[in-house]
Amino acid sequence: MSTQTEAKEAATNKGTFEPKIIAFVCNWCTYAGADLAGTSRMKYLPNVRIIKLPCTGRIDTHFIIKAFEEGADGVLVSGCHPGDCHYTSGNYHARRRFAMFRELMDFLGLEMDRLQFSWVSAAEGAKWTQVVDDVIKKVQKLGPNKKFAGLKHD
Amino acid sequence: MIDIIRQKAKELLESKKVDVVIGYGKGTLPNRTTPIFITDPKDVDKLEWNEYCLNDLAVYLRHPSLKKYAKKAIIMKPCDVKAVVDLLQENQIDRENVFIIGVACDGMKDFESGESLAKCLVCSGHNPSFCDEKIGESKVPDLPILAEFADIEKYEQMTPDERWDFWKKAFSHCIRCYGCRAVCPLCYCDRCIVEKTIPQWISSSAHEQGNLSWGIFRAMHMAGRCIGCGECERVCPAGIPLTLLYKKLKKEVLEQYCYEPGKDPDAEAPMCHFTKNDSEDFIR
Amino acid sequence: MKIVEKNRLNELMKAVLDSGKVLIAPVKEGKTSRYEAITDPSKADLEIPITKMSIKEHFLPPTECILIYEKQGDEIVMHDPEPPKEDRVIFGARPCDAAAMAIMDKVFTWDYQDSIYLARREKTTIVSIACDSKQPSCHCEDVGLSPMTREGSDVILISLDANRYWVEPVTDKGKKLVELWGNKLSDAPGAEKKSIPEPKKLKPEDLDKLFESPKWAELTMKCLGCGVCAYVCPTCHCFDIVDEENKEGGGTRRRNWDVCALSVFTKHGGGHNPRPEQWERYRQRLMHKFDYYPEKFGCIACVGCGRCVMACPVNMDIFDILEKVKSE
Amino acid sequence: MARIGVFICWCGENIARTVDCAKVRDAVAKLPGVAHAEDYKYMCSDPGQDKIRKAIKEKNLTGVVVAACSPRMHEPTFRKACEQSGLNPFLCEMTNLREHCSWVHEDREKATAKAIDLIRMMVEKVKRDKPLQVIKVPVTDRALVIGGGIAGIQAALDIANGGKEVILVEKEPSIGGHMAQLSETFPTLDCSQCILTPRMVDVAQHPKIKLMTYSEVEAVDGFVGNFEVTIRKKATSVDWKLCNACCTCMEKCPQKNIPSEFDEGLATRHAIYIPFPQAVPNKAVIDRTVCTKFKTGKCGVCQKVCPAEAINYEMQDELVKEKVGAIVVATGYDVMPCGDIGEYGYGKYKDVIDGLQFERIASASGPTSGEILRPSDHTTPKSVVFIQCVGSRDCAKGIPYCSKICCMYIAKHAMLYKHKVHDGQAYIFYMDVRAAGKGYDEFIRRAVEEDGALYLRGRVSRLYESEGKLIVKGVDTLSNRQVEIDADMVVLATAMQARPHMDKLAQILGISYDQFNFMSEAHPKLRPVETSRAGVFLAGACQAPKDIPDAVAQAGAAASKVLGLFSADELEREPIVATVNENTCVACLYCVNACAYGAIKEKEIRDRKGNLIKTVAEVNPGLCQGCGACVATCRSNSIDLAGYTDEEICAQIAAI
Repeated sequence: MSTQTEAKEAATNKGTFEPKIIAFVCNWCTYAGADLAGTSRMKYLPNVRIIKLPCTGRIDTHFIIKAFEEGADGVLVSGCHPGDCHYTSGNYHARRRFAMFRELMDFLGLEMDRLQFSWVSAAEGAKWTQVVDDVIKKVQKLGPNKKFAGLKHD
Repeated sequence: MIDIIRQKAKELLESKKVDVVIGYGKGTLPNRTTPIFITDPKDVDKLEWNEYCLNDLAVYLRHPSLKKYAKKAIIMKPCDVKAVVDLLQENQIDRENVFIIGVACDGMKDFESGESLAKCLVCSGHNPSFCDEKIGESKVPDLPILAEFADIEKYEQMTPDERWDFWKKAFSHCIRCYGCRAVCPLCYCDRCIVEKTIPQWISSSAHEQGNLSWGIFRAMHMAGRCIGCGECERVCPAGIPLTLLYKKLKKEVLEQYCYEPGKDPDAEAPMCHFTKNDSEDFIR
Repeated sequence: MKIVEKNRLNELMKAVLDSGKVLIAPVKEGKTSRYEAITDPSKADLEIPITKMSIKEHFLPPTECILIYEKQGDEIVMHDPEPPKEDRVIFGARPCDAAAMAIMDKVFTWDYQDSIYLARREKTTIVSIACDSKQPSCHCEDVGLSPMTREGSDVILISLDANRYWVEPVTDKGKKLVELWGNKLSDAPGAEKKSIPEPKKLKPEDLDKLFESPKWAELTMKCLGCGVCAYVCPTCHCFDIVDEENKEGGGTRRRNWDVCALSVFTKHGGGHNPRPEQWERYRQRLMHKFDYYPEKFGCIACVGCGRCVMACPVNMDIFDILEKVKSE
Repeated sequence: MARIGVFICWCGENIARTVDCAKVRDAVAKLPGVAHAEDYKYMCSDPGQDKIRKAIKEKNLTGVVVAACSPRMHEPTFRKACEQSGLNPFLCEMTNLREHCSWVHEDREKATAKAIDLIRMMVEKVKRDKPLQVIKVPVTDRALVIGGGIAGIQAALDIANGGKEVILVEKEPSIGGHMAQLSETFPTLDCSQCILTPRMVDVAQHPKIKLMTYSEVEAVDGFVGNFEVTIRKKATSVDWKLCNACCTCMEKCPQKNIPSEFDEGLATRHAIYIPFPQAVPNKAVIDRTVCTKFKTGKCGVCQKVCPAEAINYEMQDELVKEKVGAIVVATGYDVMPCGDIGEYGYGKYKDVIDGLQFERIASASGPTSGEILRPSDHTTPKSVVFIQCVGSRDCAKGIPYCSKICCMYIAKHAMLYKHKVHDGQAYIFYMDVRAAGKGYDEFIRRAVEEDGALYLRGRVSRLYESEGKLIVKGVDTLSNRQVEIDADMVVLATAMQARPHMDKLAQILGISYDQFNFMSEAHPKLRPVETSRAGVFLAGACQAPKDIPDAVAQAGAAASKVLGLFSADELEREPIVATVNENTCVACLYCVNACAYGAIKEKEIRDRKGNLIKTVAEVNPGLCQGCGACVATCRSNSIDLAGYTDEEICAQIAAI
């Protein structure tokens, strides 16, 4: 890990830092939205790695901690707009969990630009590309996730 | 006051209304009180009440070693009662099996230093509300609930980096004794997630990463539930200011969902309910 | 005989630092206090009657790597972690803390020589300061020690009067350190060496008969099983071993503090737990200290520092309980 | 030990152009647990699938990752292929290299690296995937149709004629809906009632149809194939077994000036009434909100005069539970109240009416028996102005969408008017004429060319009364002139909107709805009849504005979906469901609140003697839809979701 981070830092200094972003997306809206971006041949930066879940309601906030611990430089969580949830209320439950989690992480001192939540519907391929590009650019500005990587664990 | 408490305990035991009275007794150190369990009316004089009754006895309502007593009476400070309310709300105890003796409280003191507990200086309820028997009356004026949150502002003012360094250092001393979990009246899981191995959510080693991870996990589980008894912080040998974290979330839950834990057992718990217009300005 | 002015202790610590050694001393921090490596002597707080955490963590850390393994192709290659290099001086330990290390040495050397532990002991010089006041929770005399026990100390400082300590090297390591201090210590032929009450030799009693006592359950009913008693205890040395894998398929094998009073301590993979009840677990801890350990090593595994009594959230008092169990 | 096979598809050029498939293959071949890796031009083709089938057999694979297009496209295809060679289909997962990689990135090197990452993550998941068995649930082959308009009637008849029982629920006393109110229908000008009423009678007489009018759906429990619906039968205050529609009660009822819903307020009815002569069932009901007996306790005339002694004031609402396997929603539409749009003076001037009111005036069964007379003074209007898009396509005052039918029915109105008032003139203000549909444009042309309807392209700015005339000021944007018309009557083509409280019904049904409270279909193109909830289908204008042929067509489609569903005795469901670890569950029941389907209940575990050991939460796999909300809500981490377990997801995360 530590060597990994050093490499990353060297890269940032050279301005060639390629952050790793993990995106937790719901199957029905955002995953489909990302599909639409593809079928419409829209272009966005390649630093994002999608993990598909049935619903944002399934997303345990500790997935996000895991992602950071495993070396993600940023995390994007995206699902259906309120009212559109395939499971009617999954995203409402998630929304509260995310709100509290975000407050907590902010209070702990994590840079909030590393953690983006969004609603992207199956029809919003364009929005998907914008959200992804923005997160990546913000994280590129911040550089590698020093805070989590800097936590001793061996 | 203590006589009324003892009298009530005697009554309850003699009338077989309860099988045990959970209360405070004399400890083995100066000023120290200790939890005691009275089952024989003759022993009620062992019960004590003074400004050093620190423990939140609610933790014993679900404690395995007291399972054998179906009906329990419990002596509680007004703030402790909130834990019972949470337990009721979370389906952990039956109302009819608990007799709450709420005792008015002017504030408690640390038995080592003799100083008032921080939580008592910002107390918003010196007299018991939710209980079966009220004892005594406190003349100490109640503060508004917001007074509790005064001390987190300082940290909210810090820069993220300062906050990170603060917490990193604080948790770096954690030895993962899980004392915080053991004394918490609301940590009642039979198998804590930290003991889960598939997947292993949290490293069991006491290194910075595992420690912070544990801190975050527990804070999330306390969101909308922690009643601020402060037992976790009192027991922590590493002196981690845990209540700060939980208080921050308590404040957010109050501000965003107008919910205060430990008030009403029939209230909708904020982390498993929602309203369609919950704030989401952080979501794009 | 050597003595030192009480107001010159910082100089002794500075000398340690100047000699390139790591200096570890009692430090107060918020609600807790512990022995911590410091680079500025003024950080040390030698007035703390007894720190919340013991010096144990500097010999048996809460977590430490005991083995490193990596994947090389299809092979798994293993190697030991770096042994500790630097010399360390723990300055201002309480005699009971030092005595605890003497007790711990037995368990880490009786059959398997625990190289990592021993290396740390080897490279560490313990300078203890005898207590001249007694805390309500102090029990050293009850376990056959005294406020000036030399057991486990390399150097001991004993208060002569309001402004002087008597400096007594106990071991060769200690002598070397005293030499290092050289002229910071002064000769005071006039000073009368304080007579040190010899600790009453306490011969371990046989507590086996207590095992079946019905009192255990009743006396320990309030125990929440948090295990804090053992974590702050200078002689509790149970540990758990876990492997932490990394992405590359290698990882580290770690030794983590564990406590016999925790419910998961004896829990088997299959779910069976030979000590299902908390009172059985508490009994185990108490008996281990006062019965099994003496039986095996000839000494009680308790130095009476009283940390467990102070730290216990529900005031479980091991000495009180021992008395009550015996008193039948 | 896992033996995973990875199959990388070029998708012709689609993936191979930006992702170096050979390089990906060589990289993933080295991953721990990967026993086979190959790439091919078209994995989904038969030879492609053969490669998978062959590899599974030859290398005895324990899991398969197909790195190709979106799982939406071909997951079923590849899972089937795996099943054919004996691998549990749920041990086959797809990595989306096309939509999520090759199509959205240009840098070949980076895209290739990403592809390898994505596959590595999925390999780690598949390693931990468990074989799952599809869930089979029994089907109650009995359908519920909500709404007795033409769509509901059609759906009910089609299902019943298919041999399955149907319960048809209508909230009004009679079925028929809006179609029963219409005069003639476009584009054929055949009489609406003449084609509708026989169908209504068929419904009433069909042995397989249970008709429940004056009733409303109150609750829906259960899941596809196994719904239990609670229906409120509102108290009619008339025993329908006895009532023979002799109408004596109405002749005698003192409350005689209630505006008739059926006649859109152009005529009156009594407190006890039959909505219209051809009503089905043809039975009387008492409108308790206006009945003197119910308001003051005095009166009771109808009871005295009823020869059949059918009147029963004590009658109570009745809640009946019915088990059904599928539900068709056909609750129809309303016209937008156009009082809100001031400039047209609706409600202010008696002779400004809306489309449905004109239908009643032009209808043989209407208040004027089909003679065109204006409401104010019952004289024949010599000039009538029709205004289209009243509320429709009007973001400012109305709704943005097009109500679809107005262009056609306004043309129809103009024709009917001309046919009945030969010397009259019809003026039509329009924005666009939208006449897409079989015979529709010809119909418009007829209105213009044969019946001389005068079309003015423009909006009406103001409308006021002067000397018994309605002065209509507007603009003709084609000739760019202000126009002013002295009209005797004005007809507003008011927008079509969802019925009130449709959001409530949607919530009861657990289906989604749009911002206008129209019910949402599962997929706008490929699943236009289904909803987000399995077993619930849509028919007619409850989904969006529709004309009769569209509504009937969709009703038939919904019916065929229902019959398809009923054709099997058992349903197969994806086994993506939550399960509770009863050892660790502490029954805080947060999950119960998190579950949108009422799938989780408290369960008591007792020993043989019946002593309570503990209570836990229990998931009903039949009800569980697999969203996983309970899993993330569970603090003790005692619930997990098959197909998306914590272990599987954490493994994916760790593989980045």
